[in-house]
Amino acid sequence: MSLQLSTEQRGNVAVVGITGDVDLYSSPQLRKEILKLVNARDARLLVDLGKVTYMDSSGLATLIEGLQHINRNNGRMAVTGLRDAVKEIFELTRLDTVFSIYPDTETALEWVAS
Amino acid sequence: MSLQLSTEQRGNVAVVGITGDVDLYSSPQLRKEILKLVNARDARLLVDLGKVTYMDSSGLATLIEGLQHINRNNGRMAVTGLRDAVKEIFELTRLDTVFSIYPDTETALEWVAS
Amino acid sequence: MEDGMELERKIARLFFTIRQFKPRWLPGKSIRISINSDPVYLRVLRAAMDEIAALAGFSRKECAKIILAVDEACSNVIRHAYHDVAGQPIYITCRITPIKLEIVIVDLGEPADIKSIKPRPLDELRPGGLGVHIIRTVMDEVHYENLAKIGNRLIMAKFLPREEGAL
Amino acid sequence: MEDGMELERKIARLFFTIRQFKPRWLPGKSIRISINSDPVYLRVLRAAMDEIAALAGFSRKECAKIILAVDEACSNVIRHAYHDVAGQPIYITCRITPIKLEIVIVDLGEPADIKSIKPRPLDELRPGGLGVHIIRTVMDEVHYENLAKIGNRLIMAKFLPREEGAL
Ligand SMILES: Nc1ncnc2c1ncn2[C@@H]1O[C@H](COP(=O)(O)OP(=O)(O)O)[C@@H](O)[C@H]1O
Ligand SMILES: Nc1ncnc2c1ncn2[C@@H]1O[C@H](COP(=O)(O)OP(=O)(O)O)[C@@H](O)[C@H]1O
Repeated sequence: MSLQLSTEQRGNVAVVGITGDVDLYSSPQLRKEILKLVNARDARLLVDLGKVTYMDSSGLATLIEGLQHINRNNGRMAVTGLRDAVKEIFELTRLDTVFSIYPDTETALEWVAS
Repeated sequence: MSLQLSTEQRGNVAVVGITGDVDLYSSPQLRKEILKLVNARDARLLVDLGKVTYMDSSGLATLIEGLQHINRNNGRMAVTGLRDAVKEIFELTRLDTVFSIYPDTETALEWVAS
Repeated sequence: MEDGMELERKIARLFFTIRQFKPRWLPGKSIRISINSDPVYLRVLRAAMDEIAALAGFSRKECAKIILAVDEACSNVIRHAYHDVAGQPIYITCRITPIKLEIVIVDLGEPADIKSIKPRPLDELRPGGLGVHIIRTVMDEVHYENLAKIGNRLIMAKFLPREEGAL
Repeated sequence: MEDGMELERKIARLFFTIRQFKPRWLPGKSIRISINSDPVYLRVLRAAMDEIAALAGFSRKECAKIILAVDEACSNVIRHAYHDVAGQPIYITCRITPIKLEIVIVDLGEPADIKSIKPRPLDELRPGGLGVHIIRTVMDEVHYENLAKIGNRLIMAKFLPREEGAL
Protein backbone atom coordinates (compact mmCIF):
# COMPACT_ATOMS: atom_id res chain seq x y z
CA MET A 1 0.00 0.00 0.00
CA SER A 2 2.84 2.38 0.70
CA LEU A 3 5.29 3.92 -1.74
CA GLN A 4 7.79 1.81 -3.59
CA LEU A 5 11.17 3.48 -3.90
CA SER A 6 14.19 2.33 -5.85
CA THR A 7 17.55 4.06 -5.86
CA GLU A 8 20.11 3.32 -8.54
CA GLN A 9 23.51 4.92 -9.11
CA ARG A 10 24.15 5.87 -12.74
CA GLY A 11 27.63 7.36 -13.04
CA ASN A 12 27.75 10.27 -10.61
CA VAL A 13 23.93 10.55 -10.48
CA ALA A 14 21.58 8.92 -7.95
CA VAL A 15 18.31 8.06 -9.69
CA VAL A 16 15.30 7.68 -7.39
CA GLY A 17 12.31 5.91 -8.92
CA ILE A 18 8.98 6.35 -7.16
CA THR A 19 5.93 4.13 -7.62
CA GLY A 20 2.53 4.90 -6.13
CA ASP A 21 0.70 7.81 -4.48
CA VAL A 22 2.79 10.47 -2.75
CA ASP A 23 0.55 11.99 -0.10
CA LEU A 24 0.56 12.97 3.57
CA TYR A 25 0.75 9.27 4.45
CA SER A 26 3.63 8.28 2.21
CA SER A 27 5.72 11.43 1.79
CA PRO A 28 7.71 10.92 5.05
CA GLN A 29 9.07 7.72 3.50
CA LEU A 30 10.16 9.65 0.39
CA ARG A 31 11.65 12.43 2.49
CA LYS A 32 13.86 9.97 4.38
CA GLU A 33 15.17 8.52 1.12
CA ILE A 34 15.82 11.90 -0.50
CA LEU A 35 17.54 13.43 2.52
CA LYS A 36 19.98 10.52 2.45
CA LEU A 37 21.05 11.50 -1.06
CA VAL A 38 21.25 15.30 -1.07
CA ASN A 39 23.72 16.09 1.64
CA ALA A 40 26.98 15.22 -0.05
CA ARG A 41 28.91 18.12 -1.66
CA ASP A 42 28.14 18.30 -5.36
CA ALA A 43 25.27 15.75 -5.01
CA ARG A 44 23.54 14.78 -8.26
CA LEU A 45 19.94 13.63 -8.03
CA LEU A 46 17.38 12.62 -10.62
CA VAL A 47 13.85 11.95 -9.38
CA ASP A 48 11.85 9.74 -11.73
CA LEU A 49 8.12 10.38 -11.26
CA GLY A 50 7.10 8.14 -14.17
CA LYS A 51 5.17 5.75 -11.93
CA VAL A 52 3.74 8.33 -9.55
CA THR A 53 -0.03 8.05 -9.79
CA TYR A 54 -0.80 10.95 -7.45
CA MET A 55 1.15 13.70 -5.72
CA ASP A 56 -0.02 16.32 -3.27
CA SER A 57 1.65 19.34 -1.68
CA SER A 58 3.41 17.21 0.93
CA GLY A 59 5.18 15.48 -1.95
CA LEU A 60 6.10 18.84 -3.45
CA ALA A 61 7.35 20.02 -0.06
CA THR A 62 9.64 17.00 0.05
CA LEU A 63 11.04 17.75 -3.39
CA ILE A 64 11.53 21.44 -2.51
CA GLU A 65 13.41 20.44 0.62
CA GLY A 66 15.64 18.18 -1.48
CA LEU A 67 16.26 20.96 -4.00
CA GLN A 68 17.20 23.41 -1.25
CA HIS A 69 19.78 21.00 0.17
CA ILE A 70 21.14 20.30 -3.31
CA ASN A 71 21.47 24.01 -4.09
CA ARG A 72 23.24 24.68 -0.82
CA ASN A 73 25.70 21.90 -1.64
CA ASN A 74 26.34 23.06 -5.20
CA GLY A 75 24.76 19.90 -6.55
CA ARG A 76 22.27 19.39 -9.32
CA MET A 77 18.75 17.95 -9.31
CA ALA A 78 16.11 17.26 -11.96
CA VAL A 79 12.74 15.55 -12.13
CA THR A 80 11.44 13.49 -15.02
CA GLY A 81 8.51 11.41 -16.24
CA LEU A 82 5.66 13.62 -15.01
CA ARG A 83 2.25 12.20 -15.87
CA ASP A 84 -0.59 14.64 -16.54
CA ALA A 85 -1.98 14.63 -12.98
CA VAL A 86 1.47 15.25 -11.54
CA LYS A 87 2.31 17.92 -14.12
CA GLU A 88 -0.93 19.65 -13.08
CA ILE A 89 0.16 20.18 -9.47
CA PHE A 90 3.55 21.53 -10.55
CA GLU A 91 1.72 24.03 -12.75
CA LEU A 92 -0.89 24.92 -10.14
CA THR A 93 1.88 25.84 -7.72
CA ARG A 94 4.14 27.34 -10.43
CA LEU A 95 6.90 24.94 -9.41
CA ASP A 96 7.27 24.01 -13.09
CA THR A 97 9.43 27.14 -13.31
CA VAL A 98 11.48 26.25 -10.22
CA PHE A 99 12.39 22.62 -10.90
CA SER A 100 14.37 21.38 -13.87
CA ILE A 101 11.78 19.17 -15.49
CA TYR A 102 12.70 16.81 -18.32
CA PRO A 103 10.32 14.73 -20.41
CA ASP A 104 12.73 11.81 -20.77
CA THR A 105 15.20 10.18 -18.43
CA GLU A 106 18.22 10.17 -20.74
CA THR A 107 18.22 13.91 -21.45
CA ALA A 108 17.65 14.57 -17.76
CA LEU A 109 20.51 12.27 -16.82
CA GLU A 110 22.85 14.04 -19.22
CA TRP A 111 22.03 17.43 -17.74
CA VAL A 112 22.27 16.32 -14.10
CA ALA A 113 25.58 14.53 -14.69
CA SER A 114 27.23 17.52 -16.44
CA MET B 1 -20.77 7.48 -17.23
CA SER B 2 -23.29 4.94 -18.39
CA LEU B 3 -22.70 1.77 -20.36
CA GLN B 4 -21.46 1.87 -23.92
CA LEU B 5 -23.11 -0.72 -26.13
CA SER B 6 -22.28 -1.62 -29.69
CA THR B 7 -24.20 -4.12 -31.81
CA GLU B 8 -22.69 -5.54 -34.95
CA GLN B 9 -24.08 -8.21 -37.30
CA ARG B 10 -21.53 -10.85 -38.26
CA GLY B 11 -23.13 -13.32 -40.64
CA ASN B 12 -26.20 -14.69 -38.83
CA VAL B 13 -24.84 -13.65 -35.42
CA ALA B 14 -25.54 -10.39 -33.54
CA VAL B 15 -22.46 -9.45 -31.53
CA VAL B 16 -23.10 -7.13 -28.58
CA GLY B 17 -20.01 -5.40 -27.19
CA ILE B 18 -20.32 -3.89 -23.72
CA THR B 19 -17.98 -1.29 -22.21
CA GLY B 20 -18.14 -0.18 -18.58
CA ASP B 21 -19.71 -1.27 -15.30
CA VAL B 22 -22.89 -3.36 -15.46
CA ASP B 23 -24.74 -2.70 -12.22
CA LEU B 24 -28.19 -1.84 -10.89
CA TYR B 25 -27.86 1.57 -12.54
CA SER B 26 -26.80 0.47 -16.00
CA SER B 27 -28.29 -3.01 -16.45
CA PRO B 28 -31.71 -1.73 -17.62
CA GLN B 29 -29.93 -0.21 -20.62
CA LEU B 30 -28.31 -3.57 -21.42
CA ARG B 31 -31.59 -5.40 -20.92
CA LYS B 32 -33.33 -3.21 -23.50
CA GLU B 33 -30.62 -3.90 -26.06
CA ILE B 34 -30.56 -7.65 -25.45
CA LEU B 35 -34.33 -8.09 -25.53
CA LYS B 36 -34.33 -6.48 -28.96
CA LEU B 37 -32.07 -9.23 -30.28
CA VAL B 38 -33.34 -12.46 -28.71
CA ASN B 39 -36.92 -12.67 -29.83
CA ALA B 40 -36.51 -13.74 -33.43
CA ARG B 41 -36.82 -17.49 -34.18
CA ASP B 42 -33.40 -19.08 -34.30
CA ALA B 43 -31.72 -15.91 -32.91
CA ARG B 44 -27.93 -16.04 -32.62
CA LEU B 45 -26.30 -13.84 -29.99
CA LEU B 46 -22.72 -13.35 -28.88
CA VAL B 47 -22.15 -11.11 -25.86
CA ASP B 48 -18.63 -9.71 -25.70
CA LEU B 49 -17.72 -8.84 -22.11
CA GLY B 50 -14.10 -7.99 -22.94
CA LYS B 51 -14.49 -4.37 -21.85
CA VAL B 52 -16.77 -4.97 -18.88
CA THR B 53 -14.95 -3.65 -15.82
CA TYR B 54 -17.55 -4.76 -13.29
CA MET B 55 -20.68 -6.87 -13.29
CA ASP B 56 -23.14 -7.56 -10.50
CA SER B 57 -26.13 -9.87 -10.18
CA SER B 58 -28.41 -7.47 -12.03
CA GLY B 59 -26.12 -7.90 -15.04
CA LEU B 60 -26.27 -11.68 -14.65
CA ALA B 61 -30.05 -11.51 -14.38
CA THR B 62 -30.12 -9.67 -17.70
CA LEU B 63 -27.98 -12.32 -19.39
CA ILE B 64 -30.10 -15.12 -17.91
CA GLU B 65 -33.23 -13.48 -19.23
CA GLY B 66 -31.62 -13.26 -22.67
CA LEU B 67 -30.59 -16.92 -22.54
CA GLN B 68 -34.11 -18.00 -21.58
CA HIS B 69 -35.60 -16.17 -24.56
CA ILE B 70 -32.95 -17.60 -26.87
CA ASN B 71 -33.58 -21.16 -25.65
CA ARG B 72 -37.32 -20.78 -26.08
CA ASN B 73 -36.74 -19.62 -29.65
CA ASN B 74 -34.32 -22.41 -30.53
CA GLY B 75 -31.51 -19.91 -30.92
CA ARG B 76 -27.96 -19.97 -29.66
CA MET B 77 -26.08 -17.64 -27.30
CA ALA B 78 -22.52 -17.44 -25.98
CA VAL B 79 -20.48 -15.02 -23.93
CA THR B 80 -16.82 -14.20 -24.43
CA GLY B 81 -13.93 -12.09 -23.15
CA LEU B 82 -14.53 -12.46 -19.40
CA ARG B 83 -11.96 -10.60 -17.33
CA ASP B 84 -11.00 -12.03 -13.96
CA ALA B 85 -13.47 -9.96 -11.92
CA VAL B 86 -16.31 -10.91 -14.25
CA LYS B 87 -15.28 -14.56 -14.36
CA GLU B 88 -15.40 -14.51 -10.55
CA ILE B 89 -19.10 -13.65 -10.38
CA PHE B 90 -19.98 -16.35 -12.93
CA GLU B 91 -18.14 -18.85 -10.74
CA LEU B 92 -19.61 -17.58 -7.48
CA THR B 93 -23.11 -18.11 -8.85
CA ARG B 94 -22.16 -21.32 -10.75
CA LEU B 95 -23.38 -19.73 -13.97
CA ASP B 96 -20.10 -20.74 -15.60
CA THR B 97 -21.78 -24.12 -16.07
CA VAL B 98 -24.98 -22.63 -17.51
CA PHE B 99 -23.60 -20.21 -20.09
CA SER B 100 -21.47 -21.17 -23.06
CA ILE B 101 -18.33 -19.25 -22.24
CA TYR B 102 -15.53 -18.89 -24.79
CA PRO B 103 -12.12 -17.35 -24.19
CA ASP B 104 -11.87 -15.82 -27.67
CA THR B 105 -14.36 -14.19 -29.99
CA GLU B 106 -13.60 -16.19 -33.12
CA THR B 107 -14.18 -19.62 -31.57
CA ALA B 108 -17.31 -18.30 -29.91
CA LEU B 109 -18.55 -16.87 -33.20
CA GLU B 110 -18.00 -20.18 -34.96
CA TRP B 111 -20.01 -22.07 -32.34
CA VAL B 112 -22.89 -19.58 -32.21
CA ALA B 113 -23.15 -19.40 -36.01
CA SER B 114 -23.25 -23.18 -36.48
CA MET C 1 -37.41 21.36 3.53
CA GLU C 2 -40.42 19.50 4.89
CA ASP C 3 -39.06 16.08 4.04
CA GLY C 4 -35.65 17.12 5.34
CA MET C 5 -37.27 17.63 8.77
CA GLU C 6 -39.07 14.30 8.52
CA LEU C 7 -35.81 12.59 7.67
CA GLU C 8 -34.02 14.26 10.56
CA ARG C 9 -36.70 13.03 12.91
CA LYS C 10 -36.30 9.51 11.54
CA ILE C 11 -32.55 9.72 11.97
CA ALA C 12 -32.90 10.86 15.58
CA ARG C 13 -35.14 7.84 16.18
CA LEU C 14 -32.62 5.66 14.41
CA PHE C 15 -29.80 6.74 16.70
CA PHE C 16 -32.00 6.06 19.70
CA THR C 17 -32.97 2.63 18.39
CA ILE C 18 -29.46 1.64 17.41
CA ARG C 19 -28.32 2.49 20.91
CA GLN C 20 -30.87 0.04 22.33
CA PHE C 21 -29.68 -2.56 19.84
CA LYS C 22 -26.06 -2.11 21.00
CA PRO C 23 -23.81 0.11 18.94
CA ARG C 24 -21.58 -1.60 16.42
CA TRP C 25 -19.16 1.22 15.75
CA LEU C 26 -17.55 4.17 17.39
CA PRO C 27 -17.72 7.35 15.38
CA GLY C 28 -14.25 8.45 14.42
CA LYS C 29 -12.81 4.97 14.66
CA SER C 30 -14.40 3.77 11.47
CA ILE C 31 -14.99 4.93 7.94
CA ARG C 32 -18.57 5.86 7.24
CA ILE C 33 -20.14 6.51 3.90
CA SER C 34 -23.70 7.45 3.25
CA ILE C 35 -25.23 7.52 -0.15
CA ASN C 36 -28.83 7.84 -1.15
CA SER C 37 -30.95 5.14 -2.66
CA ASP C 38 -30.22 6.04 -6.27
CA PRO C 39 -28.25 3.30 -8.10
CA VAL C 40 -26.08 5.94 -9.74
CA TYR C 41 -24.18 6.36 -6.46
CA LEU C 42 -23.21 2.70 -6.15
CA ARG C 43 -20.03 3.32 -8.12
CA VAL C 44 -18.87 5.87 -5.56
CA LEU C 45 -19.31 3.26 -2.86
CA ARG C 46 -17.50 0.61 -4.89
CA ALA C 47 -14.49 2.90 -5.41
CA ALA C 48 -14.26 3.62 -1.69
CA MET C 49 -14.76 -0.06 -0.74
CA ASP C 50 -11.94 -1.08 -3.05
CA GLU C 51 -9.49 1.11 -1.13
CA ILE C 52 -10.87 0.09 2.26
CA ALA C 53 -10.53 -3.62 1.47
CA ALA C 54 -7.00 -3.05 0.14
CA LEU C 55 -6.11 -1.17 3.33
CA ALA C 56 -7.36 -4.15 5.30
CA GLY C 57 -4.82 -6.26 3.44
CA PHE C 58 -7.00 -8.23 1.04
CA SER C 59 -5.65 -9.28 -2.37
CA ARG C 60 -7.00 -7.64 -5.55
CA LYS C 61 -9.19 -10.69 -6.10
CA GLU C 62 -10.65 -10.63 -2.58
CA CYS C 63 -11.18 -6.86 -2.82
CA ALA C 64 -13.26 -7.42 -5.95
CA LYS C 65 -15.44 -9.93 -4.12
CA ILE C 66 -15.94 -7.64 -1.13
CA ILE C 67 -16.96 -4.79 -3.44
CA LEU C 68 -19.45 -7.13 -5.03
CA ALA C 69 -20.96 -8.18 -1.70
CA VAL C 70 -21.40 -4.57 -0.56
CA ASP C 71 -22.84 -3.53 -3.90
CA GLU C 72 -25.33 -6.44 -3.83
CA ALA C 73 -26.36 -5.59 -0.29
CA CYS C 74 -27.00 -1.94 -1.17
CA SER C 75 -28.80 -2.90 -4.39
CA ASN C 76 -31.09 -5.04 -2.25
CA VAL C 77 -31.71 -2.12 0.11
CA ILE C 78 -32.67 0.06 -2.84
CA ARG C 79 -34.97 -2.55 -4.36
CA HIS C 80 -36.49 -4.32 -1.37
CA ALA C 81 -36.33 -1.87 1.56
CA TYR C 82 -36.93 1.33 -0.44
CA HIS C 83 -38.89 -0.24 -3.35
CA ASP C 84 -36.80 1.69 -5.88
CA VAL C 85 -37.69 5.08 -4.42
CA ALA C 86 -34.63 7.34 -4.75
CA GLY C 87 -33.41 9.93 -2.23
CA GLN C 88 -33.50 7.71 0.87
CA PRO C 89 -30.38 7.27 2.97
CA ILE C 90 -28.14 4.19 3.13
CA TYR C 91 -25.45 4.26 5.82
CA ILE C 92 -22.37 2.12 5.34
CA THR C 93 -19.85 1.79 8.16
CA CYS C 94 -16.55 -0.05 7.78
CA ARG C 95 -14.19 -1.00 10.51
CA ILE C 96 -10.89 -2.80 10.24
CA THR C 97 -10.24 -4.74 13.44
CA PRO C 98 -7.17 -6.90 14.09
CA ILE C 99 -9.04 -9.94 12.86
CA LYS C 100 -11.68 -8.83 10.39
CA LEU C 101 -13.15 -6.19 8.12
CA GLU C 102 -16.61 -5.39 9.43
CA ILE C 103 -19.22 -3.69 7.26
CA VAL C 104 -22.53 -2.50 8.62
CA ILE C 105 -25.30 -1.29 6.31
CA VAL C 106 -28.26 0.55 7.79
CA ASP C 107 -31.38 1.74 6.00
CA LEU C 108 -34.57 3.54 7.05
CA GLY C 109 -36.76 1.57 4.68
CA GLU C 110 -39.41 -1.07 5.18
CA PRO C 111 -38.36 -3.45 7.94
CA ALA C 112 -37.72 -6.80 6.31
CA ASP C 113 -39.15 -10.17 7.13
CA ILE C 114 -35.73 -11.64 7.91
CA LYS C 115 -36.81 -15.19 7.08
CA SER C 116 -37.59 -14.15 3.51
CA ILE C 117 -34.03 -12.97 2.86
CA LYS C 118 -32.65 -16.05 1.22
CA PRO C 119 -31.12 -16.98 -2.12
CA ARG C 120 -32.97 -18.97 -4.75
CA PRO C 121 -31.72 -22.54 -5.25
CA LEU C 122 -28.85 -22.13 -7.73
CA ASP C 123 -30.11 -24.90 -10.02
CA GLU C 124 -33.44 -23.16 -10.50
CA LEU C 125 -32.41 -20.93 -13.39
CA ARG C 126 -34.16 -17.58 -13.40
CA PRO C 127 -33.13 -13.94 -13.45
CA GLY C 128 -32.59 -12.63 -9.92
CA GLY C 129 -32.23 -14.39 -6.62
CA LEU C 130 -28.42 -14.34 -6.69
CA GLY C 131 -27.48 -11.36 -4.51
CA VAL C 132 -27.94 -13.01 -1.12
CA HIS C 133 -26.04 -16.07 -2.33
CA ILE C 134 -23.12 -13.86 -3.36
CA ILE C 135 -23.12 -11.99 -0.05
CA ARG C 136 -23.15 -15.22 1.97
CA THR C 137 -20.44 -16.82 -0.14
CA VAL C 138 -18.08 -13.86 -0.02
CA MET C 139 -18.45 -12.83 3.61
CA ASP C 140 -17.66 -14.97 6.64
CA GLU C 141 -20.37 -13.46 8.82
CA VAL C 142 -23.73 -12.18 7.61
CA HIS C 143 -26.37 -11.07 10.04
CA TYR C 144 -29.60 -9.30 9.08
CA GLU C 145 -31.51 -7.33 11.72
CA ASN C 146 -34.90 -5.74 11.51
CA LEU C 147 -34.65 -2.46 13.47
CA ALA C 148 -38.27 -2.49 14.63
CA LYS C 149 -40.19 0.35 12.95
CA ILE C 150 -37.06 2.16 11.80
CA GLY C 151 -35.47 0.11 9.06
CA ASN C 152 -32.85 -2.58 8.74
CA ARG C 153 -29.29 -3.34 9.63
CA LEU C 154 -27.01 -5.81 7.91
CA ILE C 155 -23.81 -6.68 9.71
CA MET C 156 -21.26 -8.53 7.69
CA ALA C 157 -17.61 -9.35 8.17
CA LYS C 158 -14.73 -11.05 6.45
CA PHE C 159 -11.69 -12.37 8.28
CA LEU C 160 -8.46 -10.71 7.28
CA PRO C 161 -6.05 -12.78 5.24
CA ARG C 162 -3.37 -14.42 7.38
CA GLU C 163 0.08 -13.10 6.75
CA GLU C 164 2.54 -15.46 5.05
CA GLY C 165 4.24 -17.49 7.71
CA ALA C 166 2.16 -16.09 10.57
CA LEU C 167 0.58 -18.48 13.00
CA MET D 1 -15.19 3.20 25.56
CA GLU D 2 -14.53 6.36 27.57
CA ASP D 3 -13.30 8.35 24.62
CA GLY D 4 -16.16 6.99 22.48
CA MET D 5 -18.59 8.63 24.94
CA GLU D 6 -16.60 11.85 24.89
CA LEU D 7 -16.68 11.85 21.11
CA GLU D 8 -20.42 11.22 21.04
CA ARG D 9 -20.95 14.18 23.36
CA LYS D 10 -18.85 16.32 21.07
CA ILE D 11 -20.82 15.18 18.05
CA ALA D 12 -24.13 15.98 19.75
CA ARG D 13 -22.78 19.47 20.41
CA LEU D 14 -21.60 19.67 16.83
CA PHE D 15 -25.06 18.93 15.47
CA PHE D 16 -26.51 21.55 17.75
CA THR D 17 -23.93 24.12 16.72
CA ILE D 18 -24.21 23.40 13.02
CA ARG D 19 -27.94 23.91 13.30
CA GLN D 20 -27.33 27.40 14.70
CA PHE D 21 -24.87 28.09 11.90
CA LYS D 22 -27.50 27.09 9.30
CA PRO D 23 -27.35 23.60 7.89
CA ARG D 24 -25.55 23.18 4.60
CA TRP D 25 -26.82 19.78 3.63
CA LEU D 26 -29.82 17.56 3.96
CA PRO D 27 -29.04 14.05 5.10
CA GLY D 28 -30.00 11.59 2.41
CA LYS D 29 -29.72 14.10 -0.39
CA SER D 30 -25.97 14.15 -0.34
CA ILE D 31 -23.05 11.77 -0.16
CA ARG D 32 -21.30 11.80 3.17
CA ILE D 33 -18.01 10.23 4.00
CA SER D 34 -16.32 10.28 7.33
CA ILE D 35 -12.78 9.15 7.86
CA ASN D 36 -10.58 9.55 10.85
CA SER D 37 -7.57 11.79 11.08
CA ASP D 38 -5.06 9.17 10.00
CA PRO D 39 -3.44 9.99 6.64
CA VAL D 40 -3.73 6.35 5.58
CA TYR D 41 -7.45 6.91 4.92
CA LEU D 42 -6.95 9.79 2.50
CA ARG D 43 -6.75 7.38 -0.42
CA VAL D 44 -10.22 6.05 0.36
CA LEU D 45 -11.53 9.59 0.21
CA ARG D 46 -9.71 10.29 -3.05
CA ALA D 47 -11.19 7.22 -4.71
CA ALA D 48 -14.71 8.24 -3.70
CA MET D 49 -14.17 11.89 -4.71
CA ASP D 50 -13.01 10.79 -8.15
CA GLU D 51 -16.34 9.07 -8.78
CA ILE D 52 -18.36 11.91 -7.26
CA ALA D 53 -16.65 14.53 -9.42
CA ALA D 54 -17.12 12.34 -12.50
CA LEU D 55 -20.82 11.94 -11.65
CA ALA D 56 -21.06 15.73 -11.47
CA GLY D 57 -19.83 15.83 -15.05
CA PHE D 58 -16.25 17.06 -14.65
CA SER D 59 -13.55 15.97 -17.10
CA ARG D 60 -10.79 13.58 -15.96
CA LYS D 61 -8.48 16.54 -15.60
CA GLU D 62 -10.91 18.55 -13.48
CA CYS D 63 -11.68 15.46 -11.36
CA ALA D 64 -7.97 15.17 -10.59
CA LYS D 65 -7.86 18.79 -9.42
CA ILE D 66 -10.95 18.40 -7.23
CA ILE D 67 -9.45 15.29 -5.62
CA LEU D 68 -6.33 17.30 -4.93
CA ALA D 69 -8.24 20.17 -3.31
CA VAL D 70 -10.19 17.82 -1.02
CA ASP D 71 -7.06 15.88 -0.12
CA GLU D 72 -5.20 19.11 0.71
CA ALA D 73 -8.08 20.36 2.84
CA CYS D 74 -8.21 17.12 4.83
CA SER D 75 -4.42 17.01 5.17
CA ASN D 76 -4.65 20.49 6.68
CA VAL D 77 -7.33 19.34 9.10
CA ILE D 78 -5.10 16.48 10.21
CA ARG D 79 -2.04 18.68 10.63
CA HIS D 80 -3.43 22.00 11.84
CA ALA D 81 -6.77 21.24 13.52
CA TYR D 82 -5.82 17.86 15.00
CA HIS D 83 -2.04 18.45 15.28
CA ASP D 84 -1.34 15.03 13.75
CA VAL D 85 -3.31 13.15 16.41
CA ALA D 86 -4.99 10.16 14.74
CA GLY D 87 -8.44 8.78 15.46
CA GLN D 88 -10.36 12.06 15.29
CA PRO D 89 -13.30 12.41 12.91
CA ILE D 90 -13.36 14.34 9.63
CA TYR D 91 -16.79 14.66 8.00
CA ILE D 92 -16.96 15.25 4.27
CA THR D 93 -20.30 16.01 2.64
CA CYS D 94 -20.73 16.32 -1.12
CA ARG D 95 -23.74 17.63 -2.92
CA ILE D 96 -24.27 17.95 -6.63
CA THR D 97 -26.67 20.82 -7.31
CA PRO D 98 -27.81 21.95 -10.77
CA ILE D 99 -25.01 24.51 -10.85
CA LYS D 100 -22.19 23.29 -8.66
CA LEU D 101 -20.47 20.54 -6.75
CA GLU D 102 -20.44 21.56 -3.11
CA ILE D 103 -18.06 19.95 -0.62
CA VAL D 104 -18.25 20.63 3.09
CA ILE D 105 -15.53 19.45 5.45
CA VAL D 106 -16.16 19.53 9.19
CA ASP D 107 -13.73 18.71 11.97
CA LEU D 108 -13.90 18.71 15.78
CA GLY D 109 -10.35 19.94 16.20
CA GLU D 110 -8.86 23.21 17.39
CA PRO D 111 -10.93 26.11 16.07
CA ALA D 112 -8.73 27.96 13.59
CA ASP D 113 -7.80 31.59 13.48
CA ILE D 114 -9.40 32.09 10.07
CA LYS D 115 -7.14 35.02 9.18
CA SER D 116 -4.09 32.76 9.45
CA ILE D 117 -5.35 30.36 6.81
CA LYS D 118 -3.54 31.73 3.82
CA PRO D 119 -1.00 30.52 1.27
CA ARG D 120 2.62 31.58 1.32
CA PRO D 121 3.67 33.91 -1.50
CA LEU D 122 4.50 31.54 -4.35
CA ASP D 123 7.83 33.20 -5.10
CA GLU D 124 9.08 32.58 -1.55
CA LEU D 125 10.43 29.07 -2.11
CA ARG D 126 10.10 26.84 0.92
CA PRO D 127 8.57 23.45 1.67
CA GLY D 128 4.92 23.80 2.67
CA GLY D 129 2.51 26.66 2.34
CA LEU D 130 1.00 25.38 -0.92
CA GLY D 131 -2.19 23.60 0.16
CA VAL D 132 -4.39 26.66 0.61
CA HIS D 133 -3.16 28.06 -2.71
CA ILE D 134 -4.16 24.83 -4.45
CA ILE D 135 -7.59 24.78 -2.80
CA ARG D 136 -8.29 28.40 -3.76
CA THR D 137 -7.08 27.91 -7.32
CA VAL D 138 -9.07 24.76 -7.97
CA MET D 139 -12.36 25.66 -6.30
CA ASP D 140 -14.61 28.58 -7.25
CA GLU D 141 -15.86 29.16 -3.71
CA VAL D 142 -13.85 28.62 -0.53
CA HIS D 143 -15.21 29.62 2.82
CA TYR D 144 -13.63 28.73 6.17
CA GLU D 145 -15.72 28.90 9.32
CA ASN D 146 -14.67 28.56 12.91
CA LEU D 147 -17.46 26.63 14.68
CA ALA D 148 -16.98 28.33 18.05
CA LYS D 149 -15.64 25.80 20.57
CA ILE D 150 -16.49 22.80 18.43
CA GLY D 151 -14.15 22.74 15.48
CA ASN D 152 -14.12 24.01 11.93
CA ARG D 153 -16.10 23.93 8.74
CA LEU D 154 -14.76 24.48 5.26
CA ILE D 155 -17.35 25.02 2.55
CA MET D 156 -16.08 24.84 -0.97
CA ALA D 157 -17.70 24.59 -4.35
CA LYS D 158 -16.86 24.31 -8.00
CA PHE D 159 -19.24 25.29 -10.77
CA LEU D 160 -20.24 22.43 -13.02
CA PRO D 161 -18.82 22.47 -16.53
CA ARG D 162 -21.20 24.01 -19.06
CA GLU D 163 -22.49 21.60 -21.61
CA GLU D 164 -21.26 22.06 -25.17
CA GLY D 165 -23.56 24.46 -26.92
CA ALA D 166 -25.62 25.25 -23.83
CA LEU D 167 -26.27 28.88 -23.00
N1 LIG E 1 -32.37 -5.72 2.12
C1 LIG E 1 -33.44 -6.52 1.94
N2 LIG E 1 -34.63 -6.19 2.46
C2 LIG E 1 -35.70 -6.98 2.30
N3 LIG E 1 -35.67 -8.14 1.63
C3 LIG E 1 -34.53 -8.54 1.08
C4 LIG E 1 -33.34 -7.74 1.21
N4 LIG E 1 -32.35 -8.41 0.59
C5 LIG E 1 -32.88 -9.52 0.08
N5 LIG E 1 -34.19 -9.62 0.38
C6 LIG E 1 -35.10 -10.74 0.03
O1 LIG E 1 -34.30 -11.85 -0.33
C7 LIG E 1 -34.60 -12.29 -1.65
C8 LIG E 1 -33.34 -12.75 -2.36
O2 LIG E 1 -32.48 -11.64 -2.58
P1 LIG E 1 -31.40 -11.71 -3.74
O3 LIG E 1 -30.66 -13.00 -3.61
O4 LIG E 1 -30.58 -10.49 -3.70
O5 LIG E 1 -32.22 -11.78 -5.09
P2 LIG E 1 -33.28 -10.75 -5.72
O6 LIG E 1 -33.14 -9.49 -4.93
O7 LIG E 1 -32.83 -10.63 -7.12
O8 LIG E 1 -34.60 -11.42 -5.57
C9 LIG E 1 -35.24 -11.09 -2.33
O9 LIG E 1 -36.12 -11.46 -3.36
C10 LIG E 1 -35.97 -10.42 -1.17
O10 LIG E 1 -37.22 -11.01 -0.96
N1 LIG F 1 -7.67 23.45 8.49
C1 LIG F 1 -6.82 24.39 9.01
N2 LIG F 1 -6.90 24.72 10.32
C2 LIG F 1 -6.06 25.64 10.82
N3 LIG F 1 -5.13 26.29 10.12
C3 LIG F 1 -5.01 26.01 8.83
C4 LIG F 1 -5.84 25.04 8.20
N4 LIG F 1 -5.50 24.98 6.90
C5 LIG F 1 -4.50 25.85 6.74
N5 LIG F 1 -4.19 26.48 7.88
C6 LIG F 1 -3.17 27.54 8.06
O1 LIG F 1 -2.84 28.06 6.77
C7 LIG F 1 -1.43 27.90 6.53
C8 LIG F 1 -1.21 27.58 5.06
O2 LIG F 1 -1.70 26.28 4.78
P1 LIG F 1 -1.13 25.48 3.55
O3 LIG F 1 -1.14 26.37 2.36
O4 LIG F 1 -1.88 24.21 3.41
O5 LIG F 1 0.39 25.17 3.89
P2 LIG F 1 1.01 24.35 5.11
O6 LIG F 1 -0.10 23.63 5.75
O7 LIG F 1 1.99 23.48 4.45
O8 LIG F 1 1.63 25.39 5.99
C9 LIG F 1 -0.98 26.80 7.46
O9 LIG F 1 0.37 26.92 7.79
C10 LIG F 1 -1.89 27.00 8.67
O10 LIG F 1 -1.38 27.99 9.52
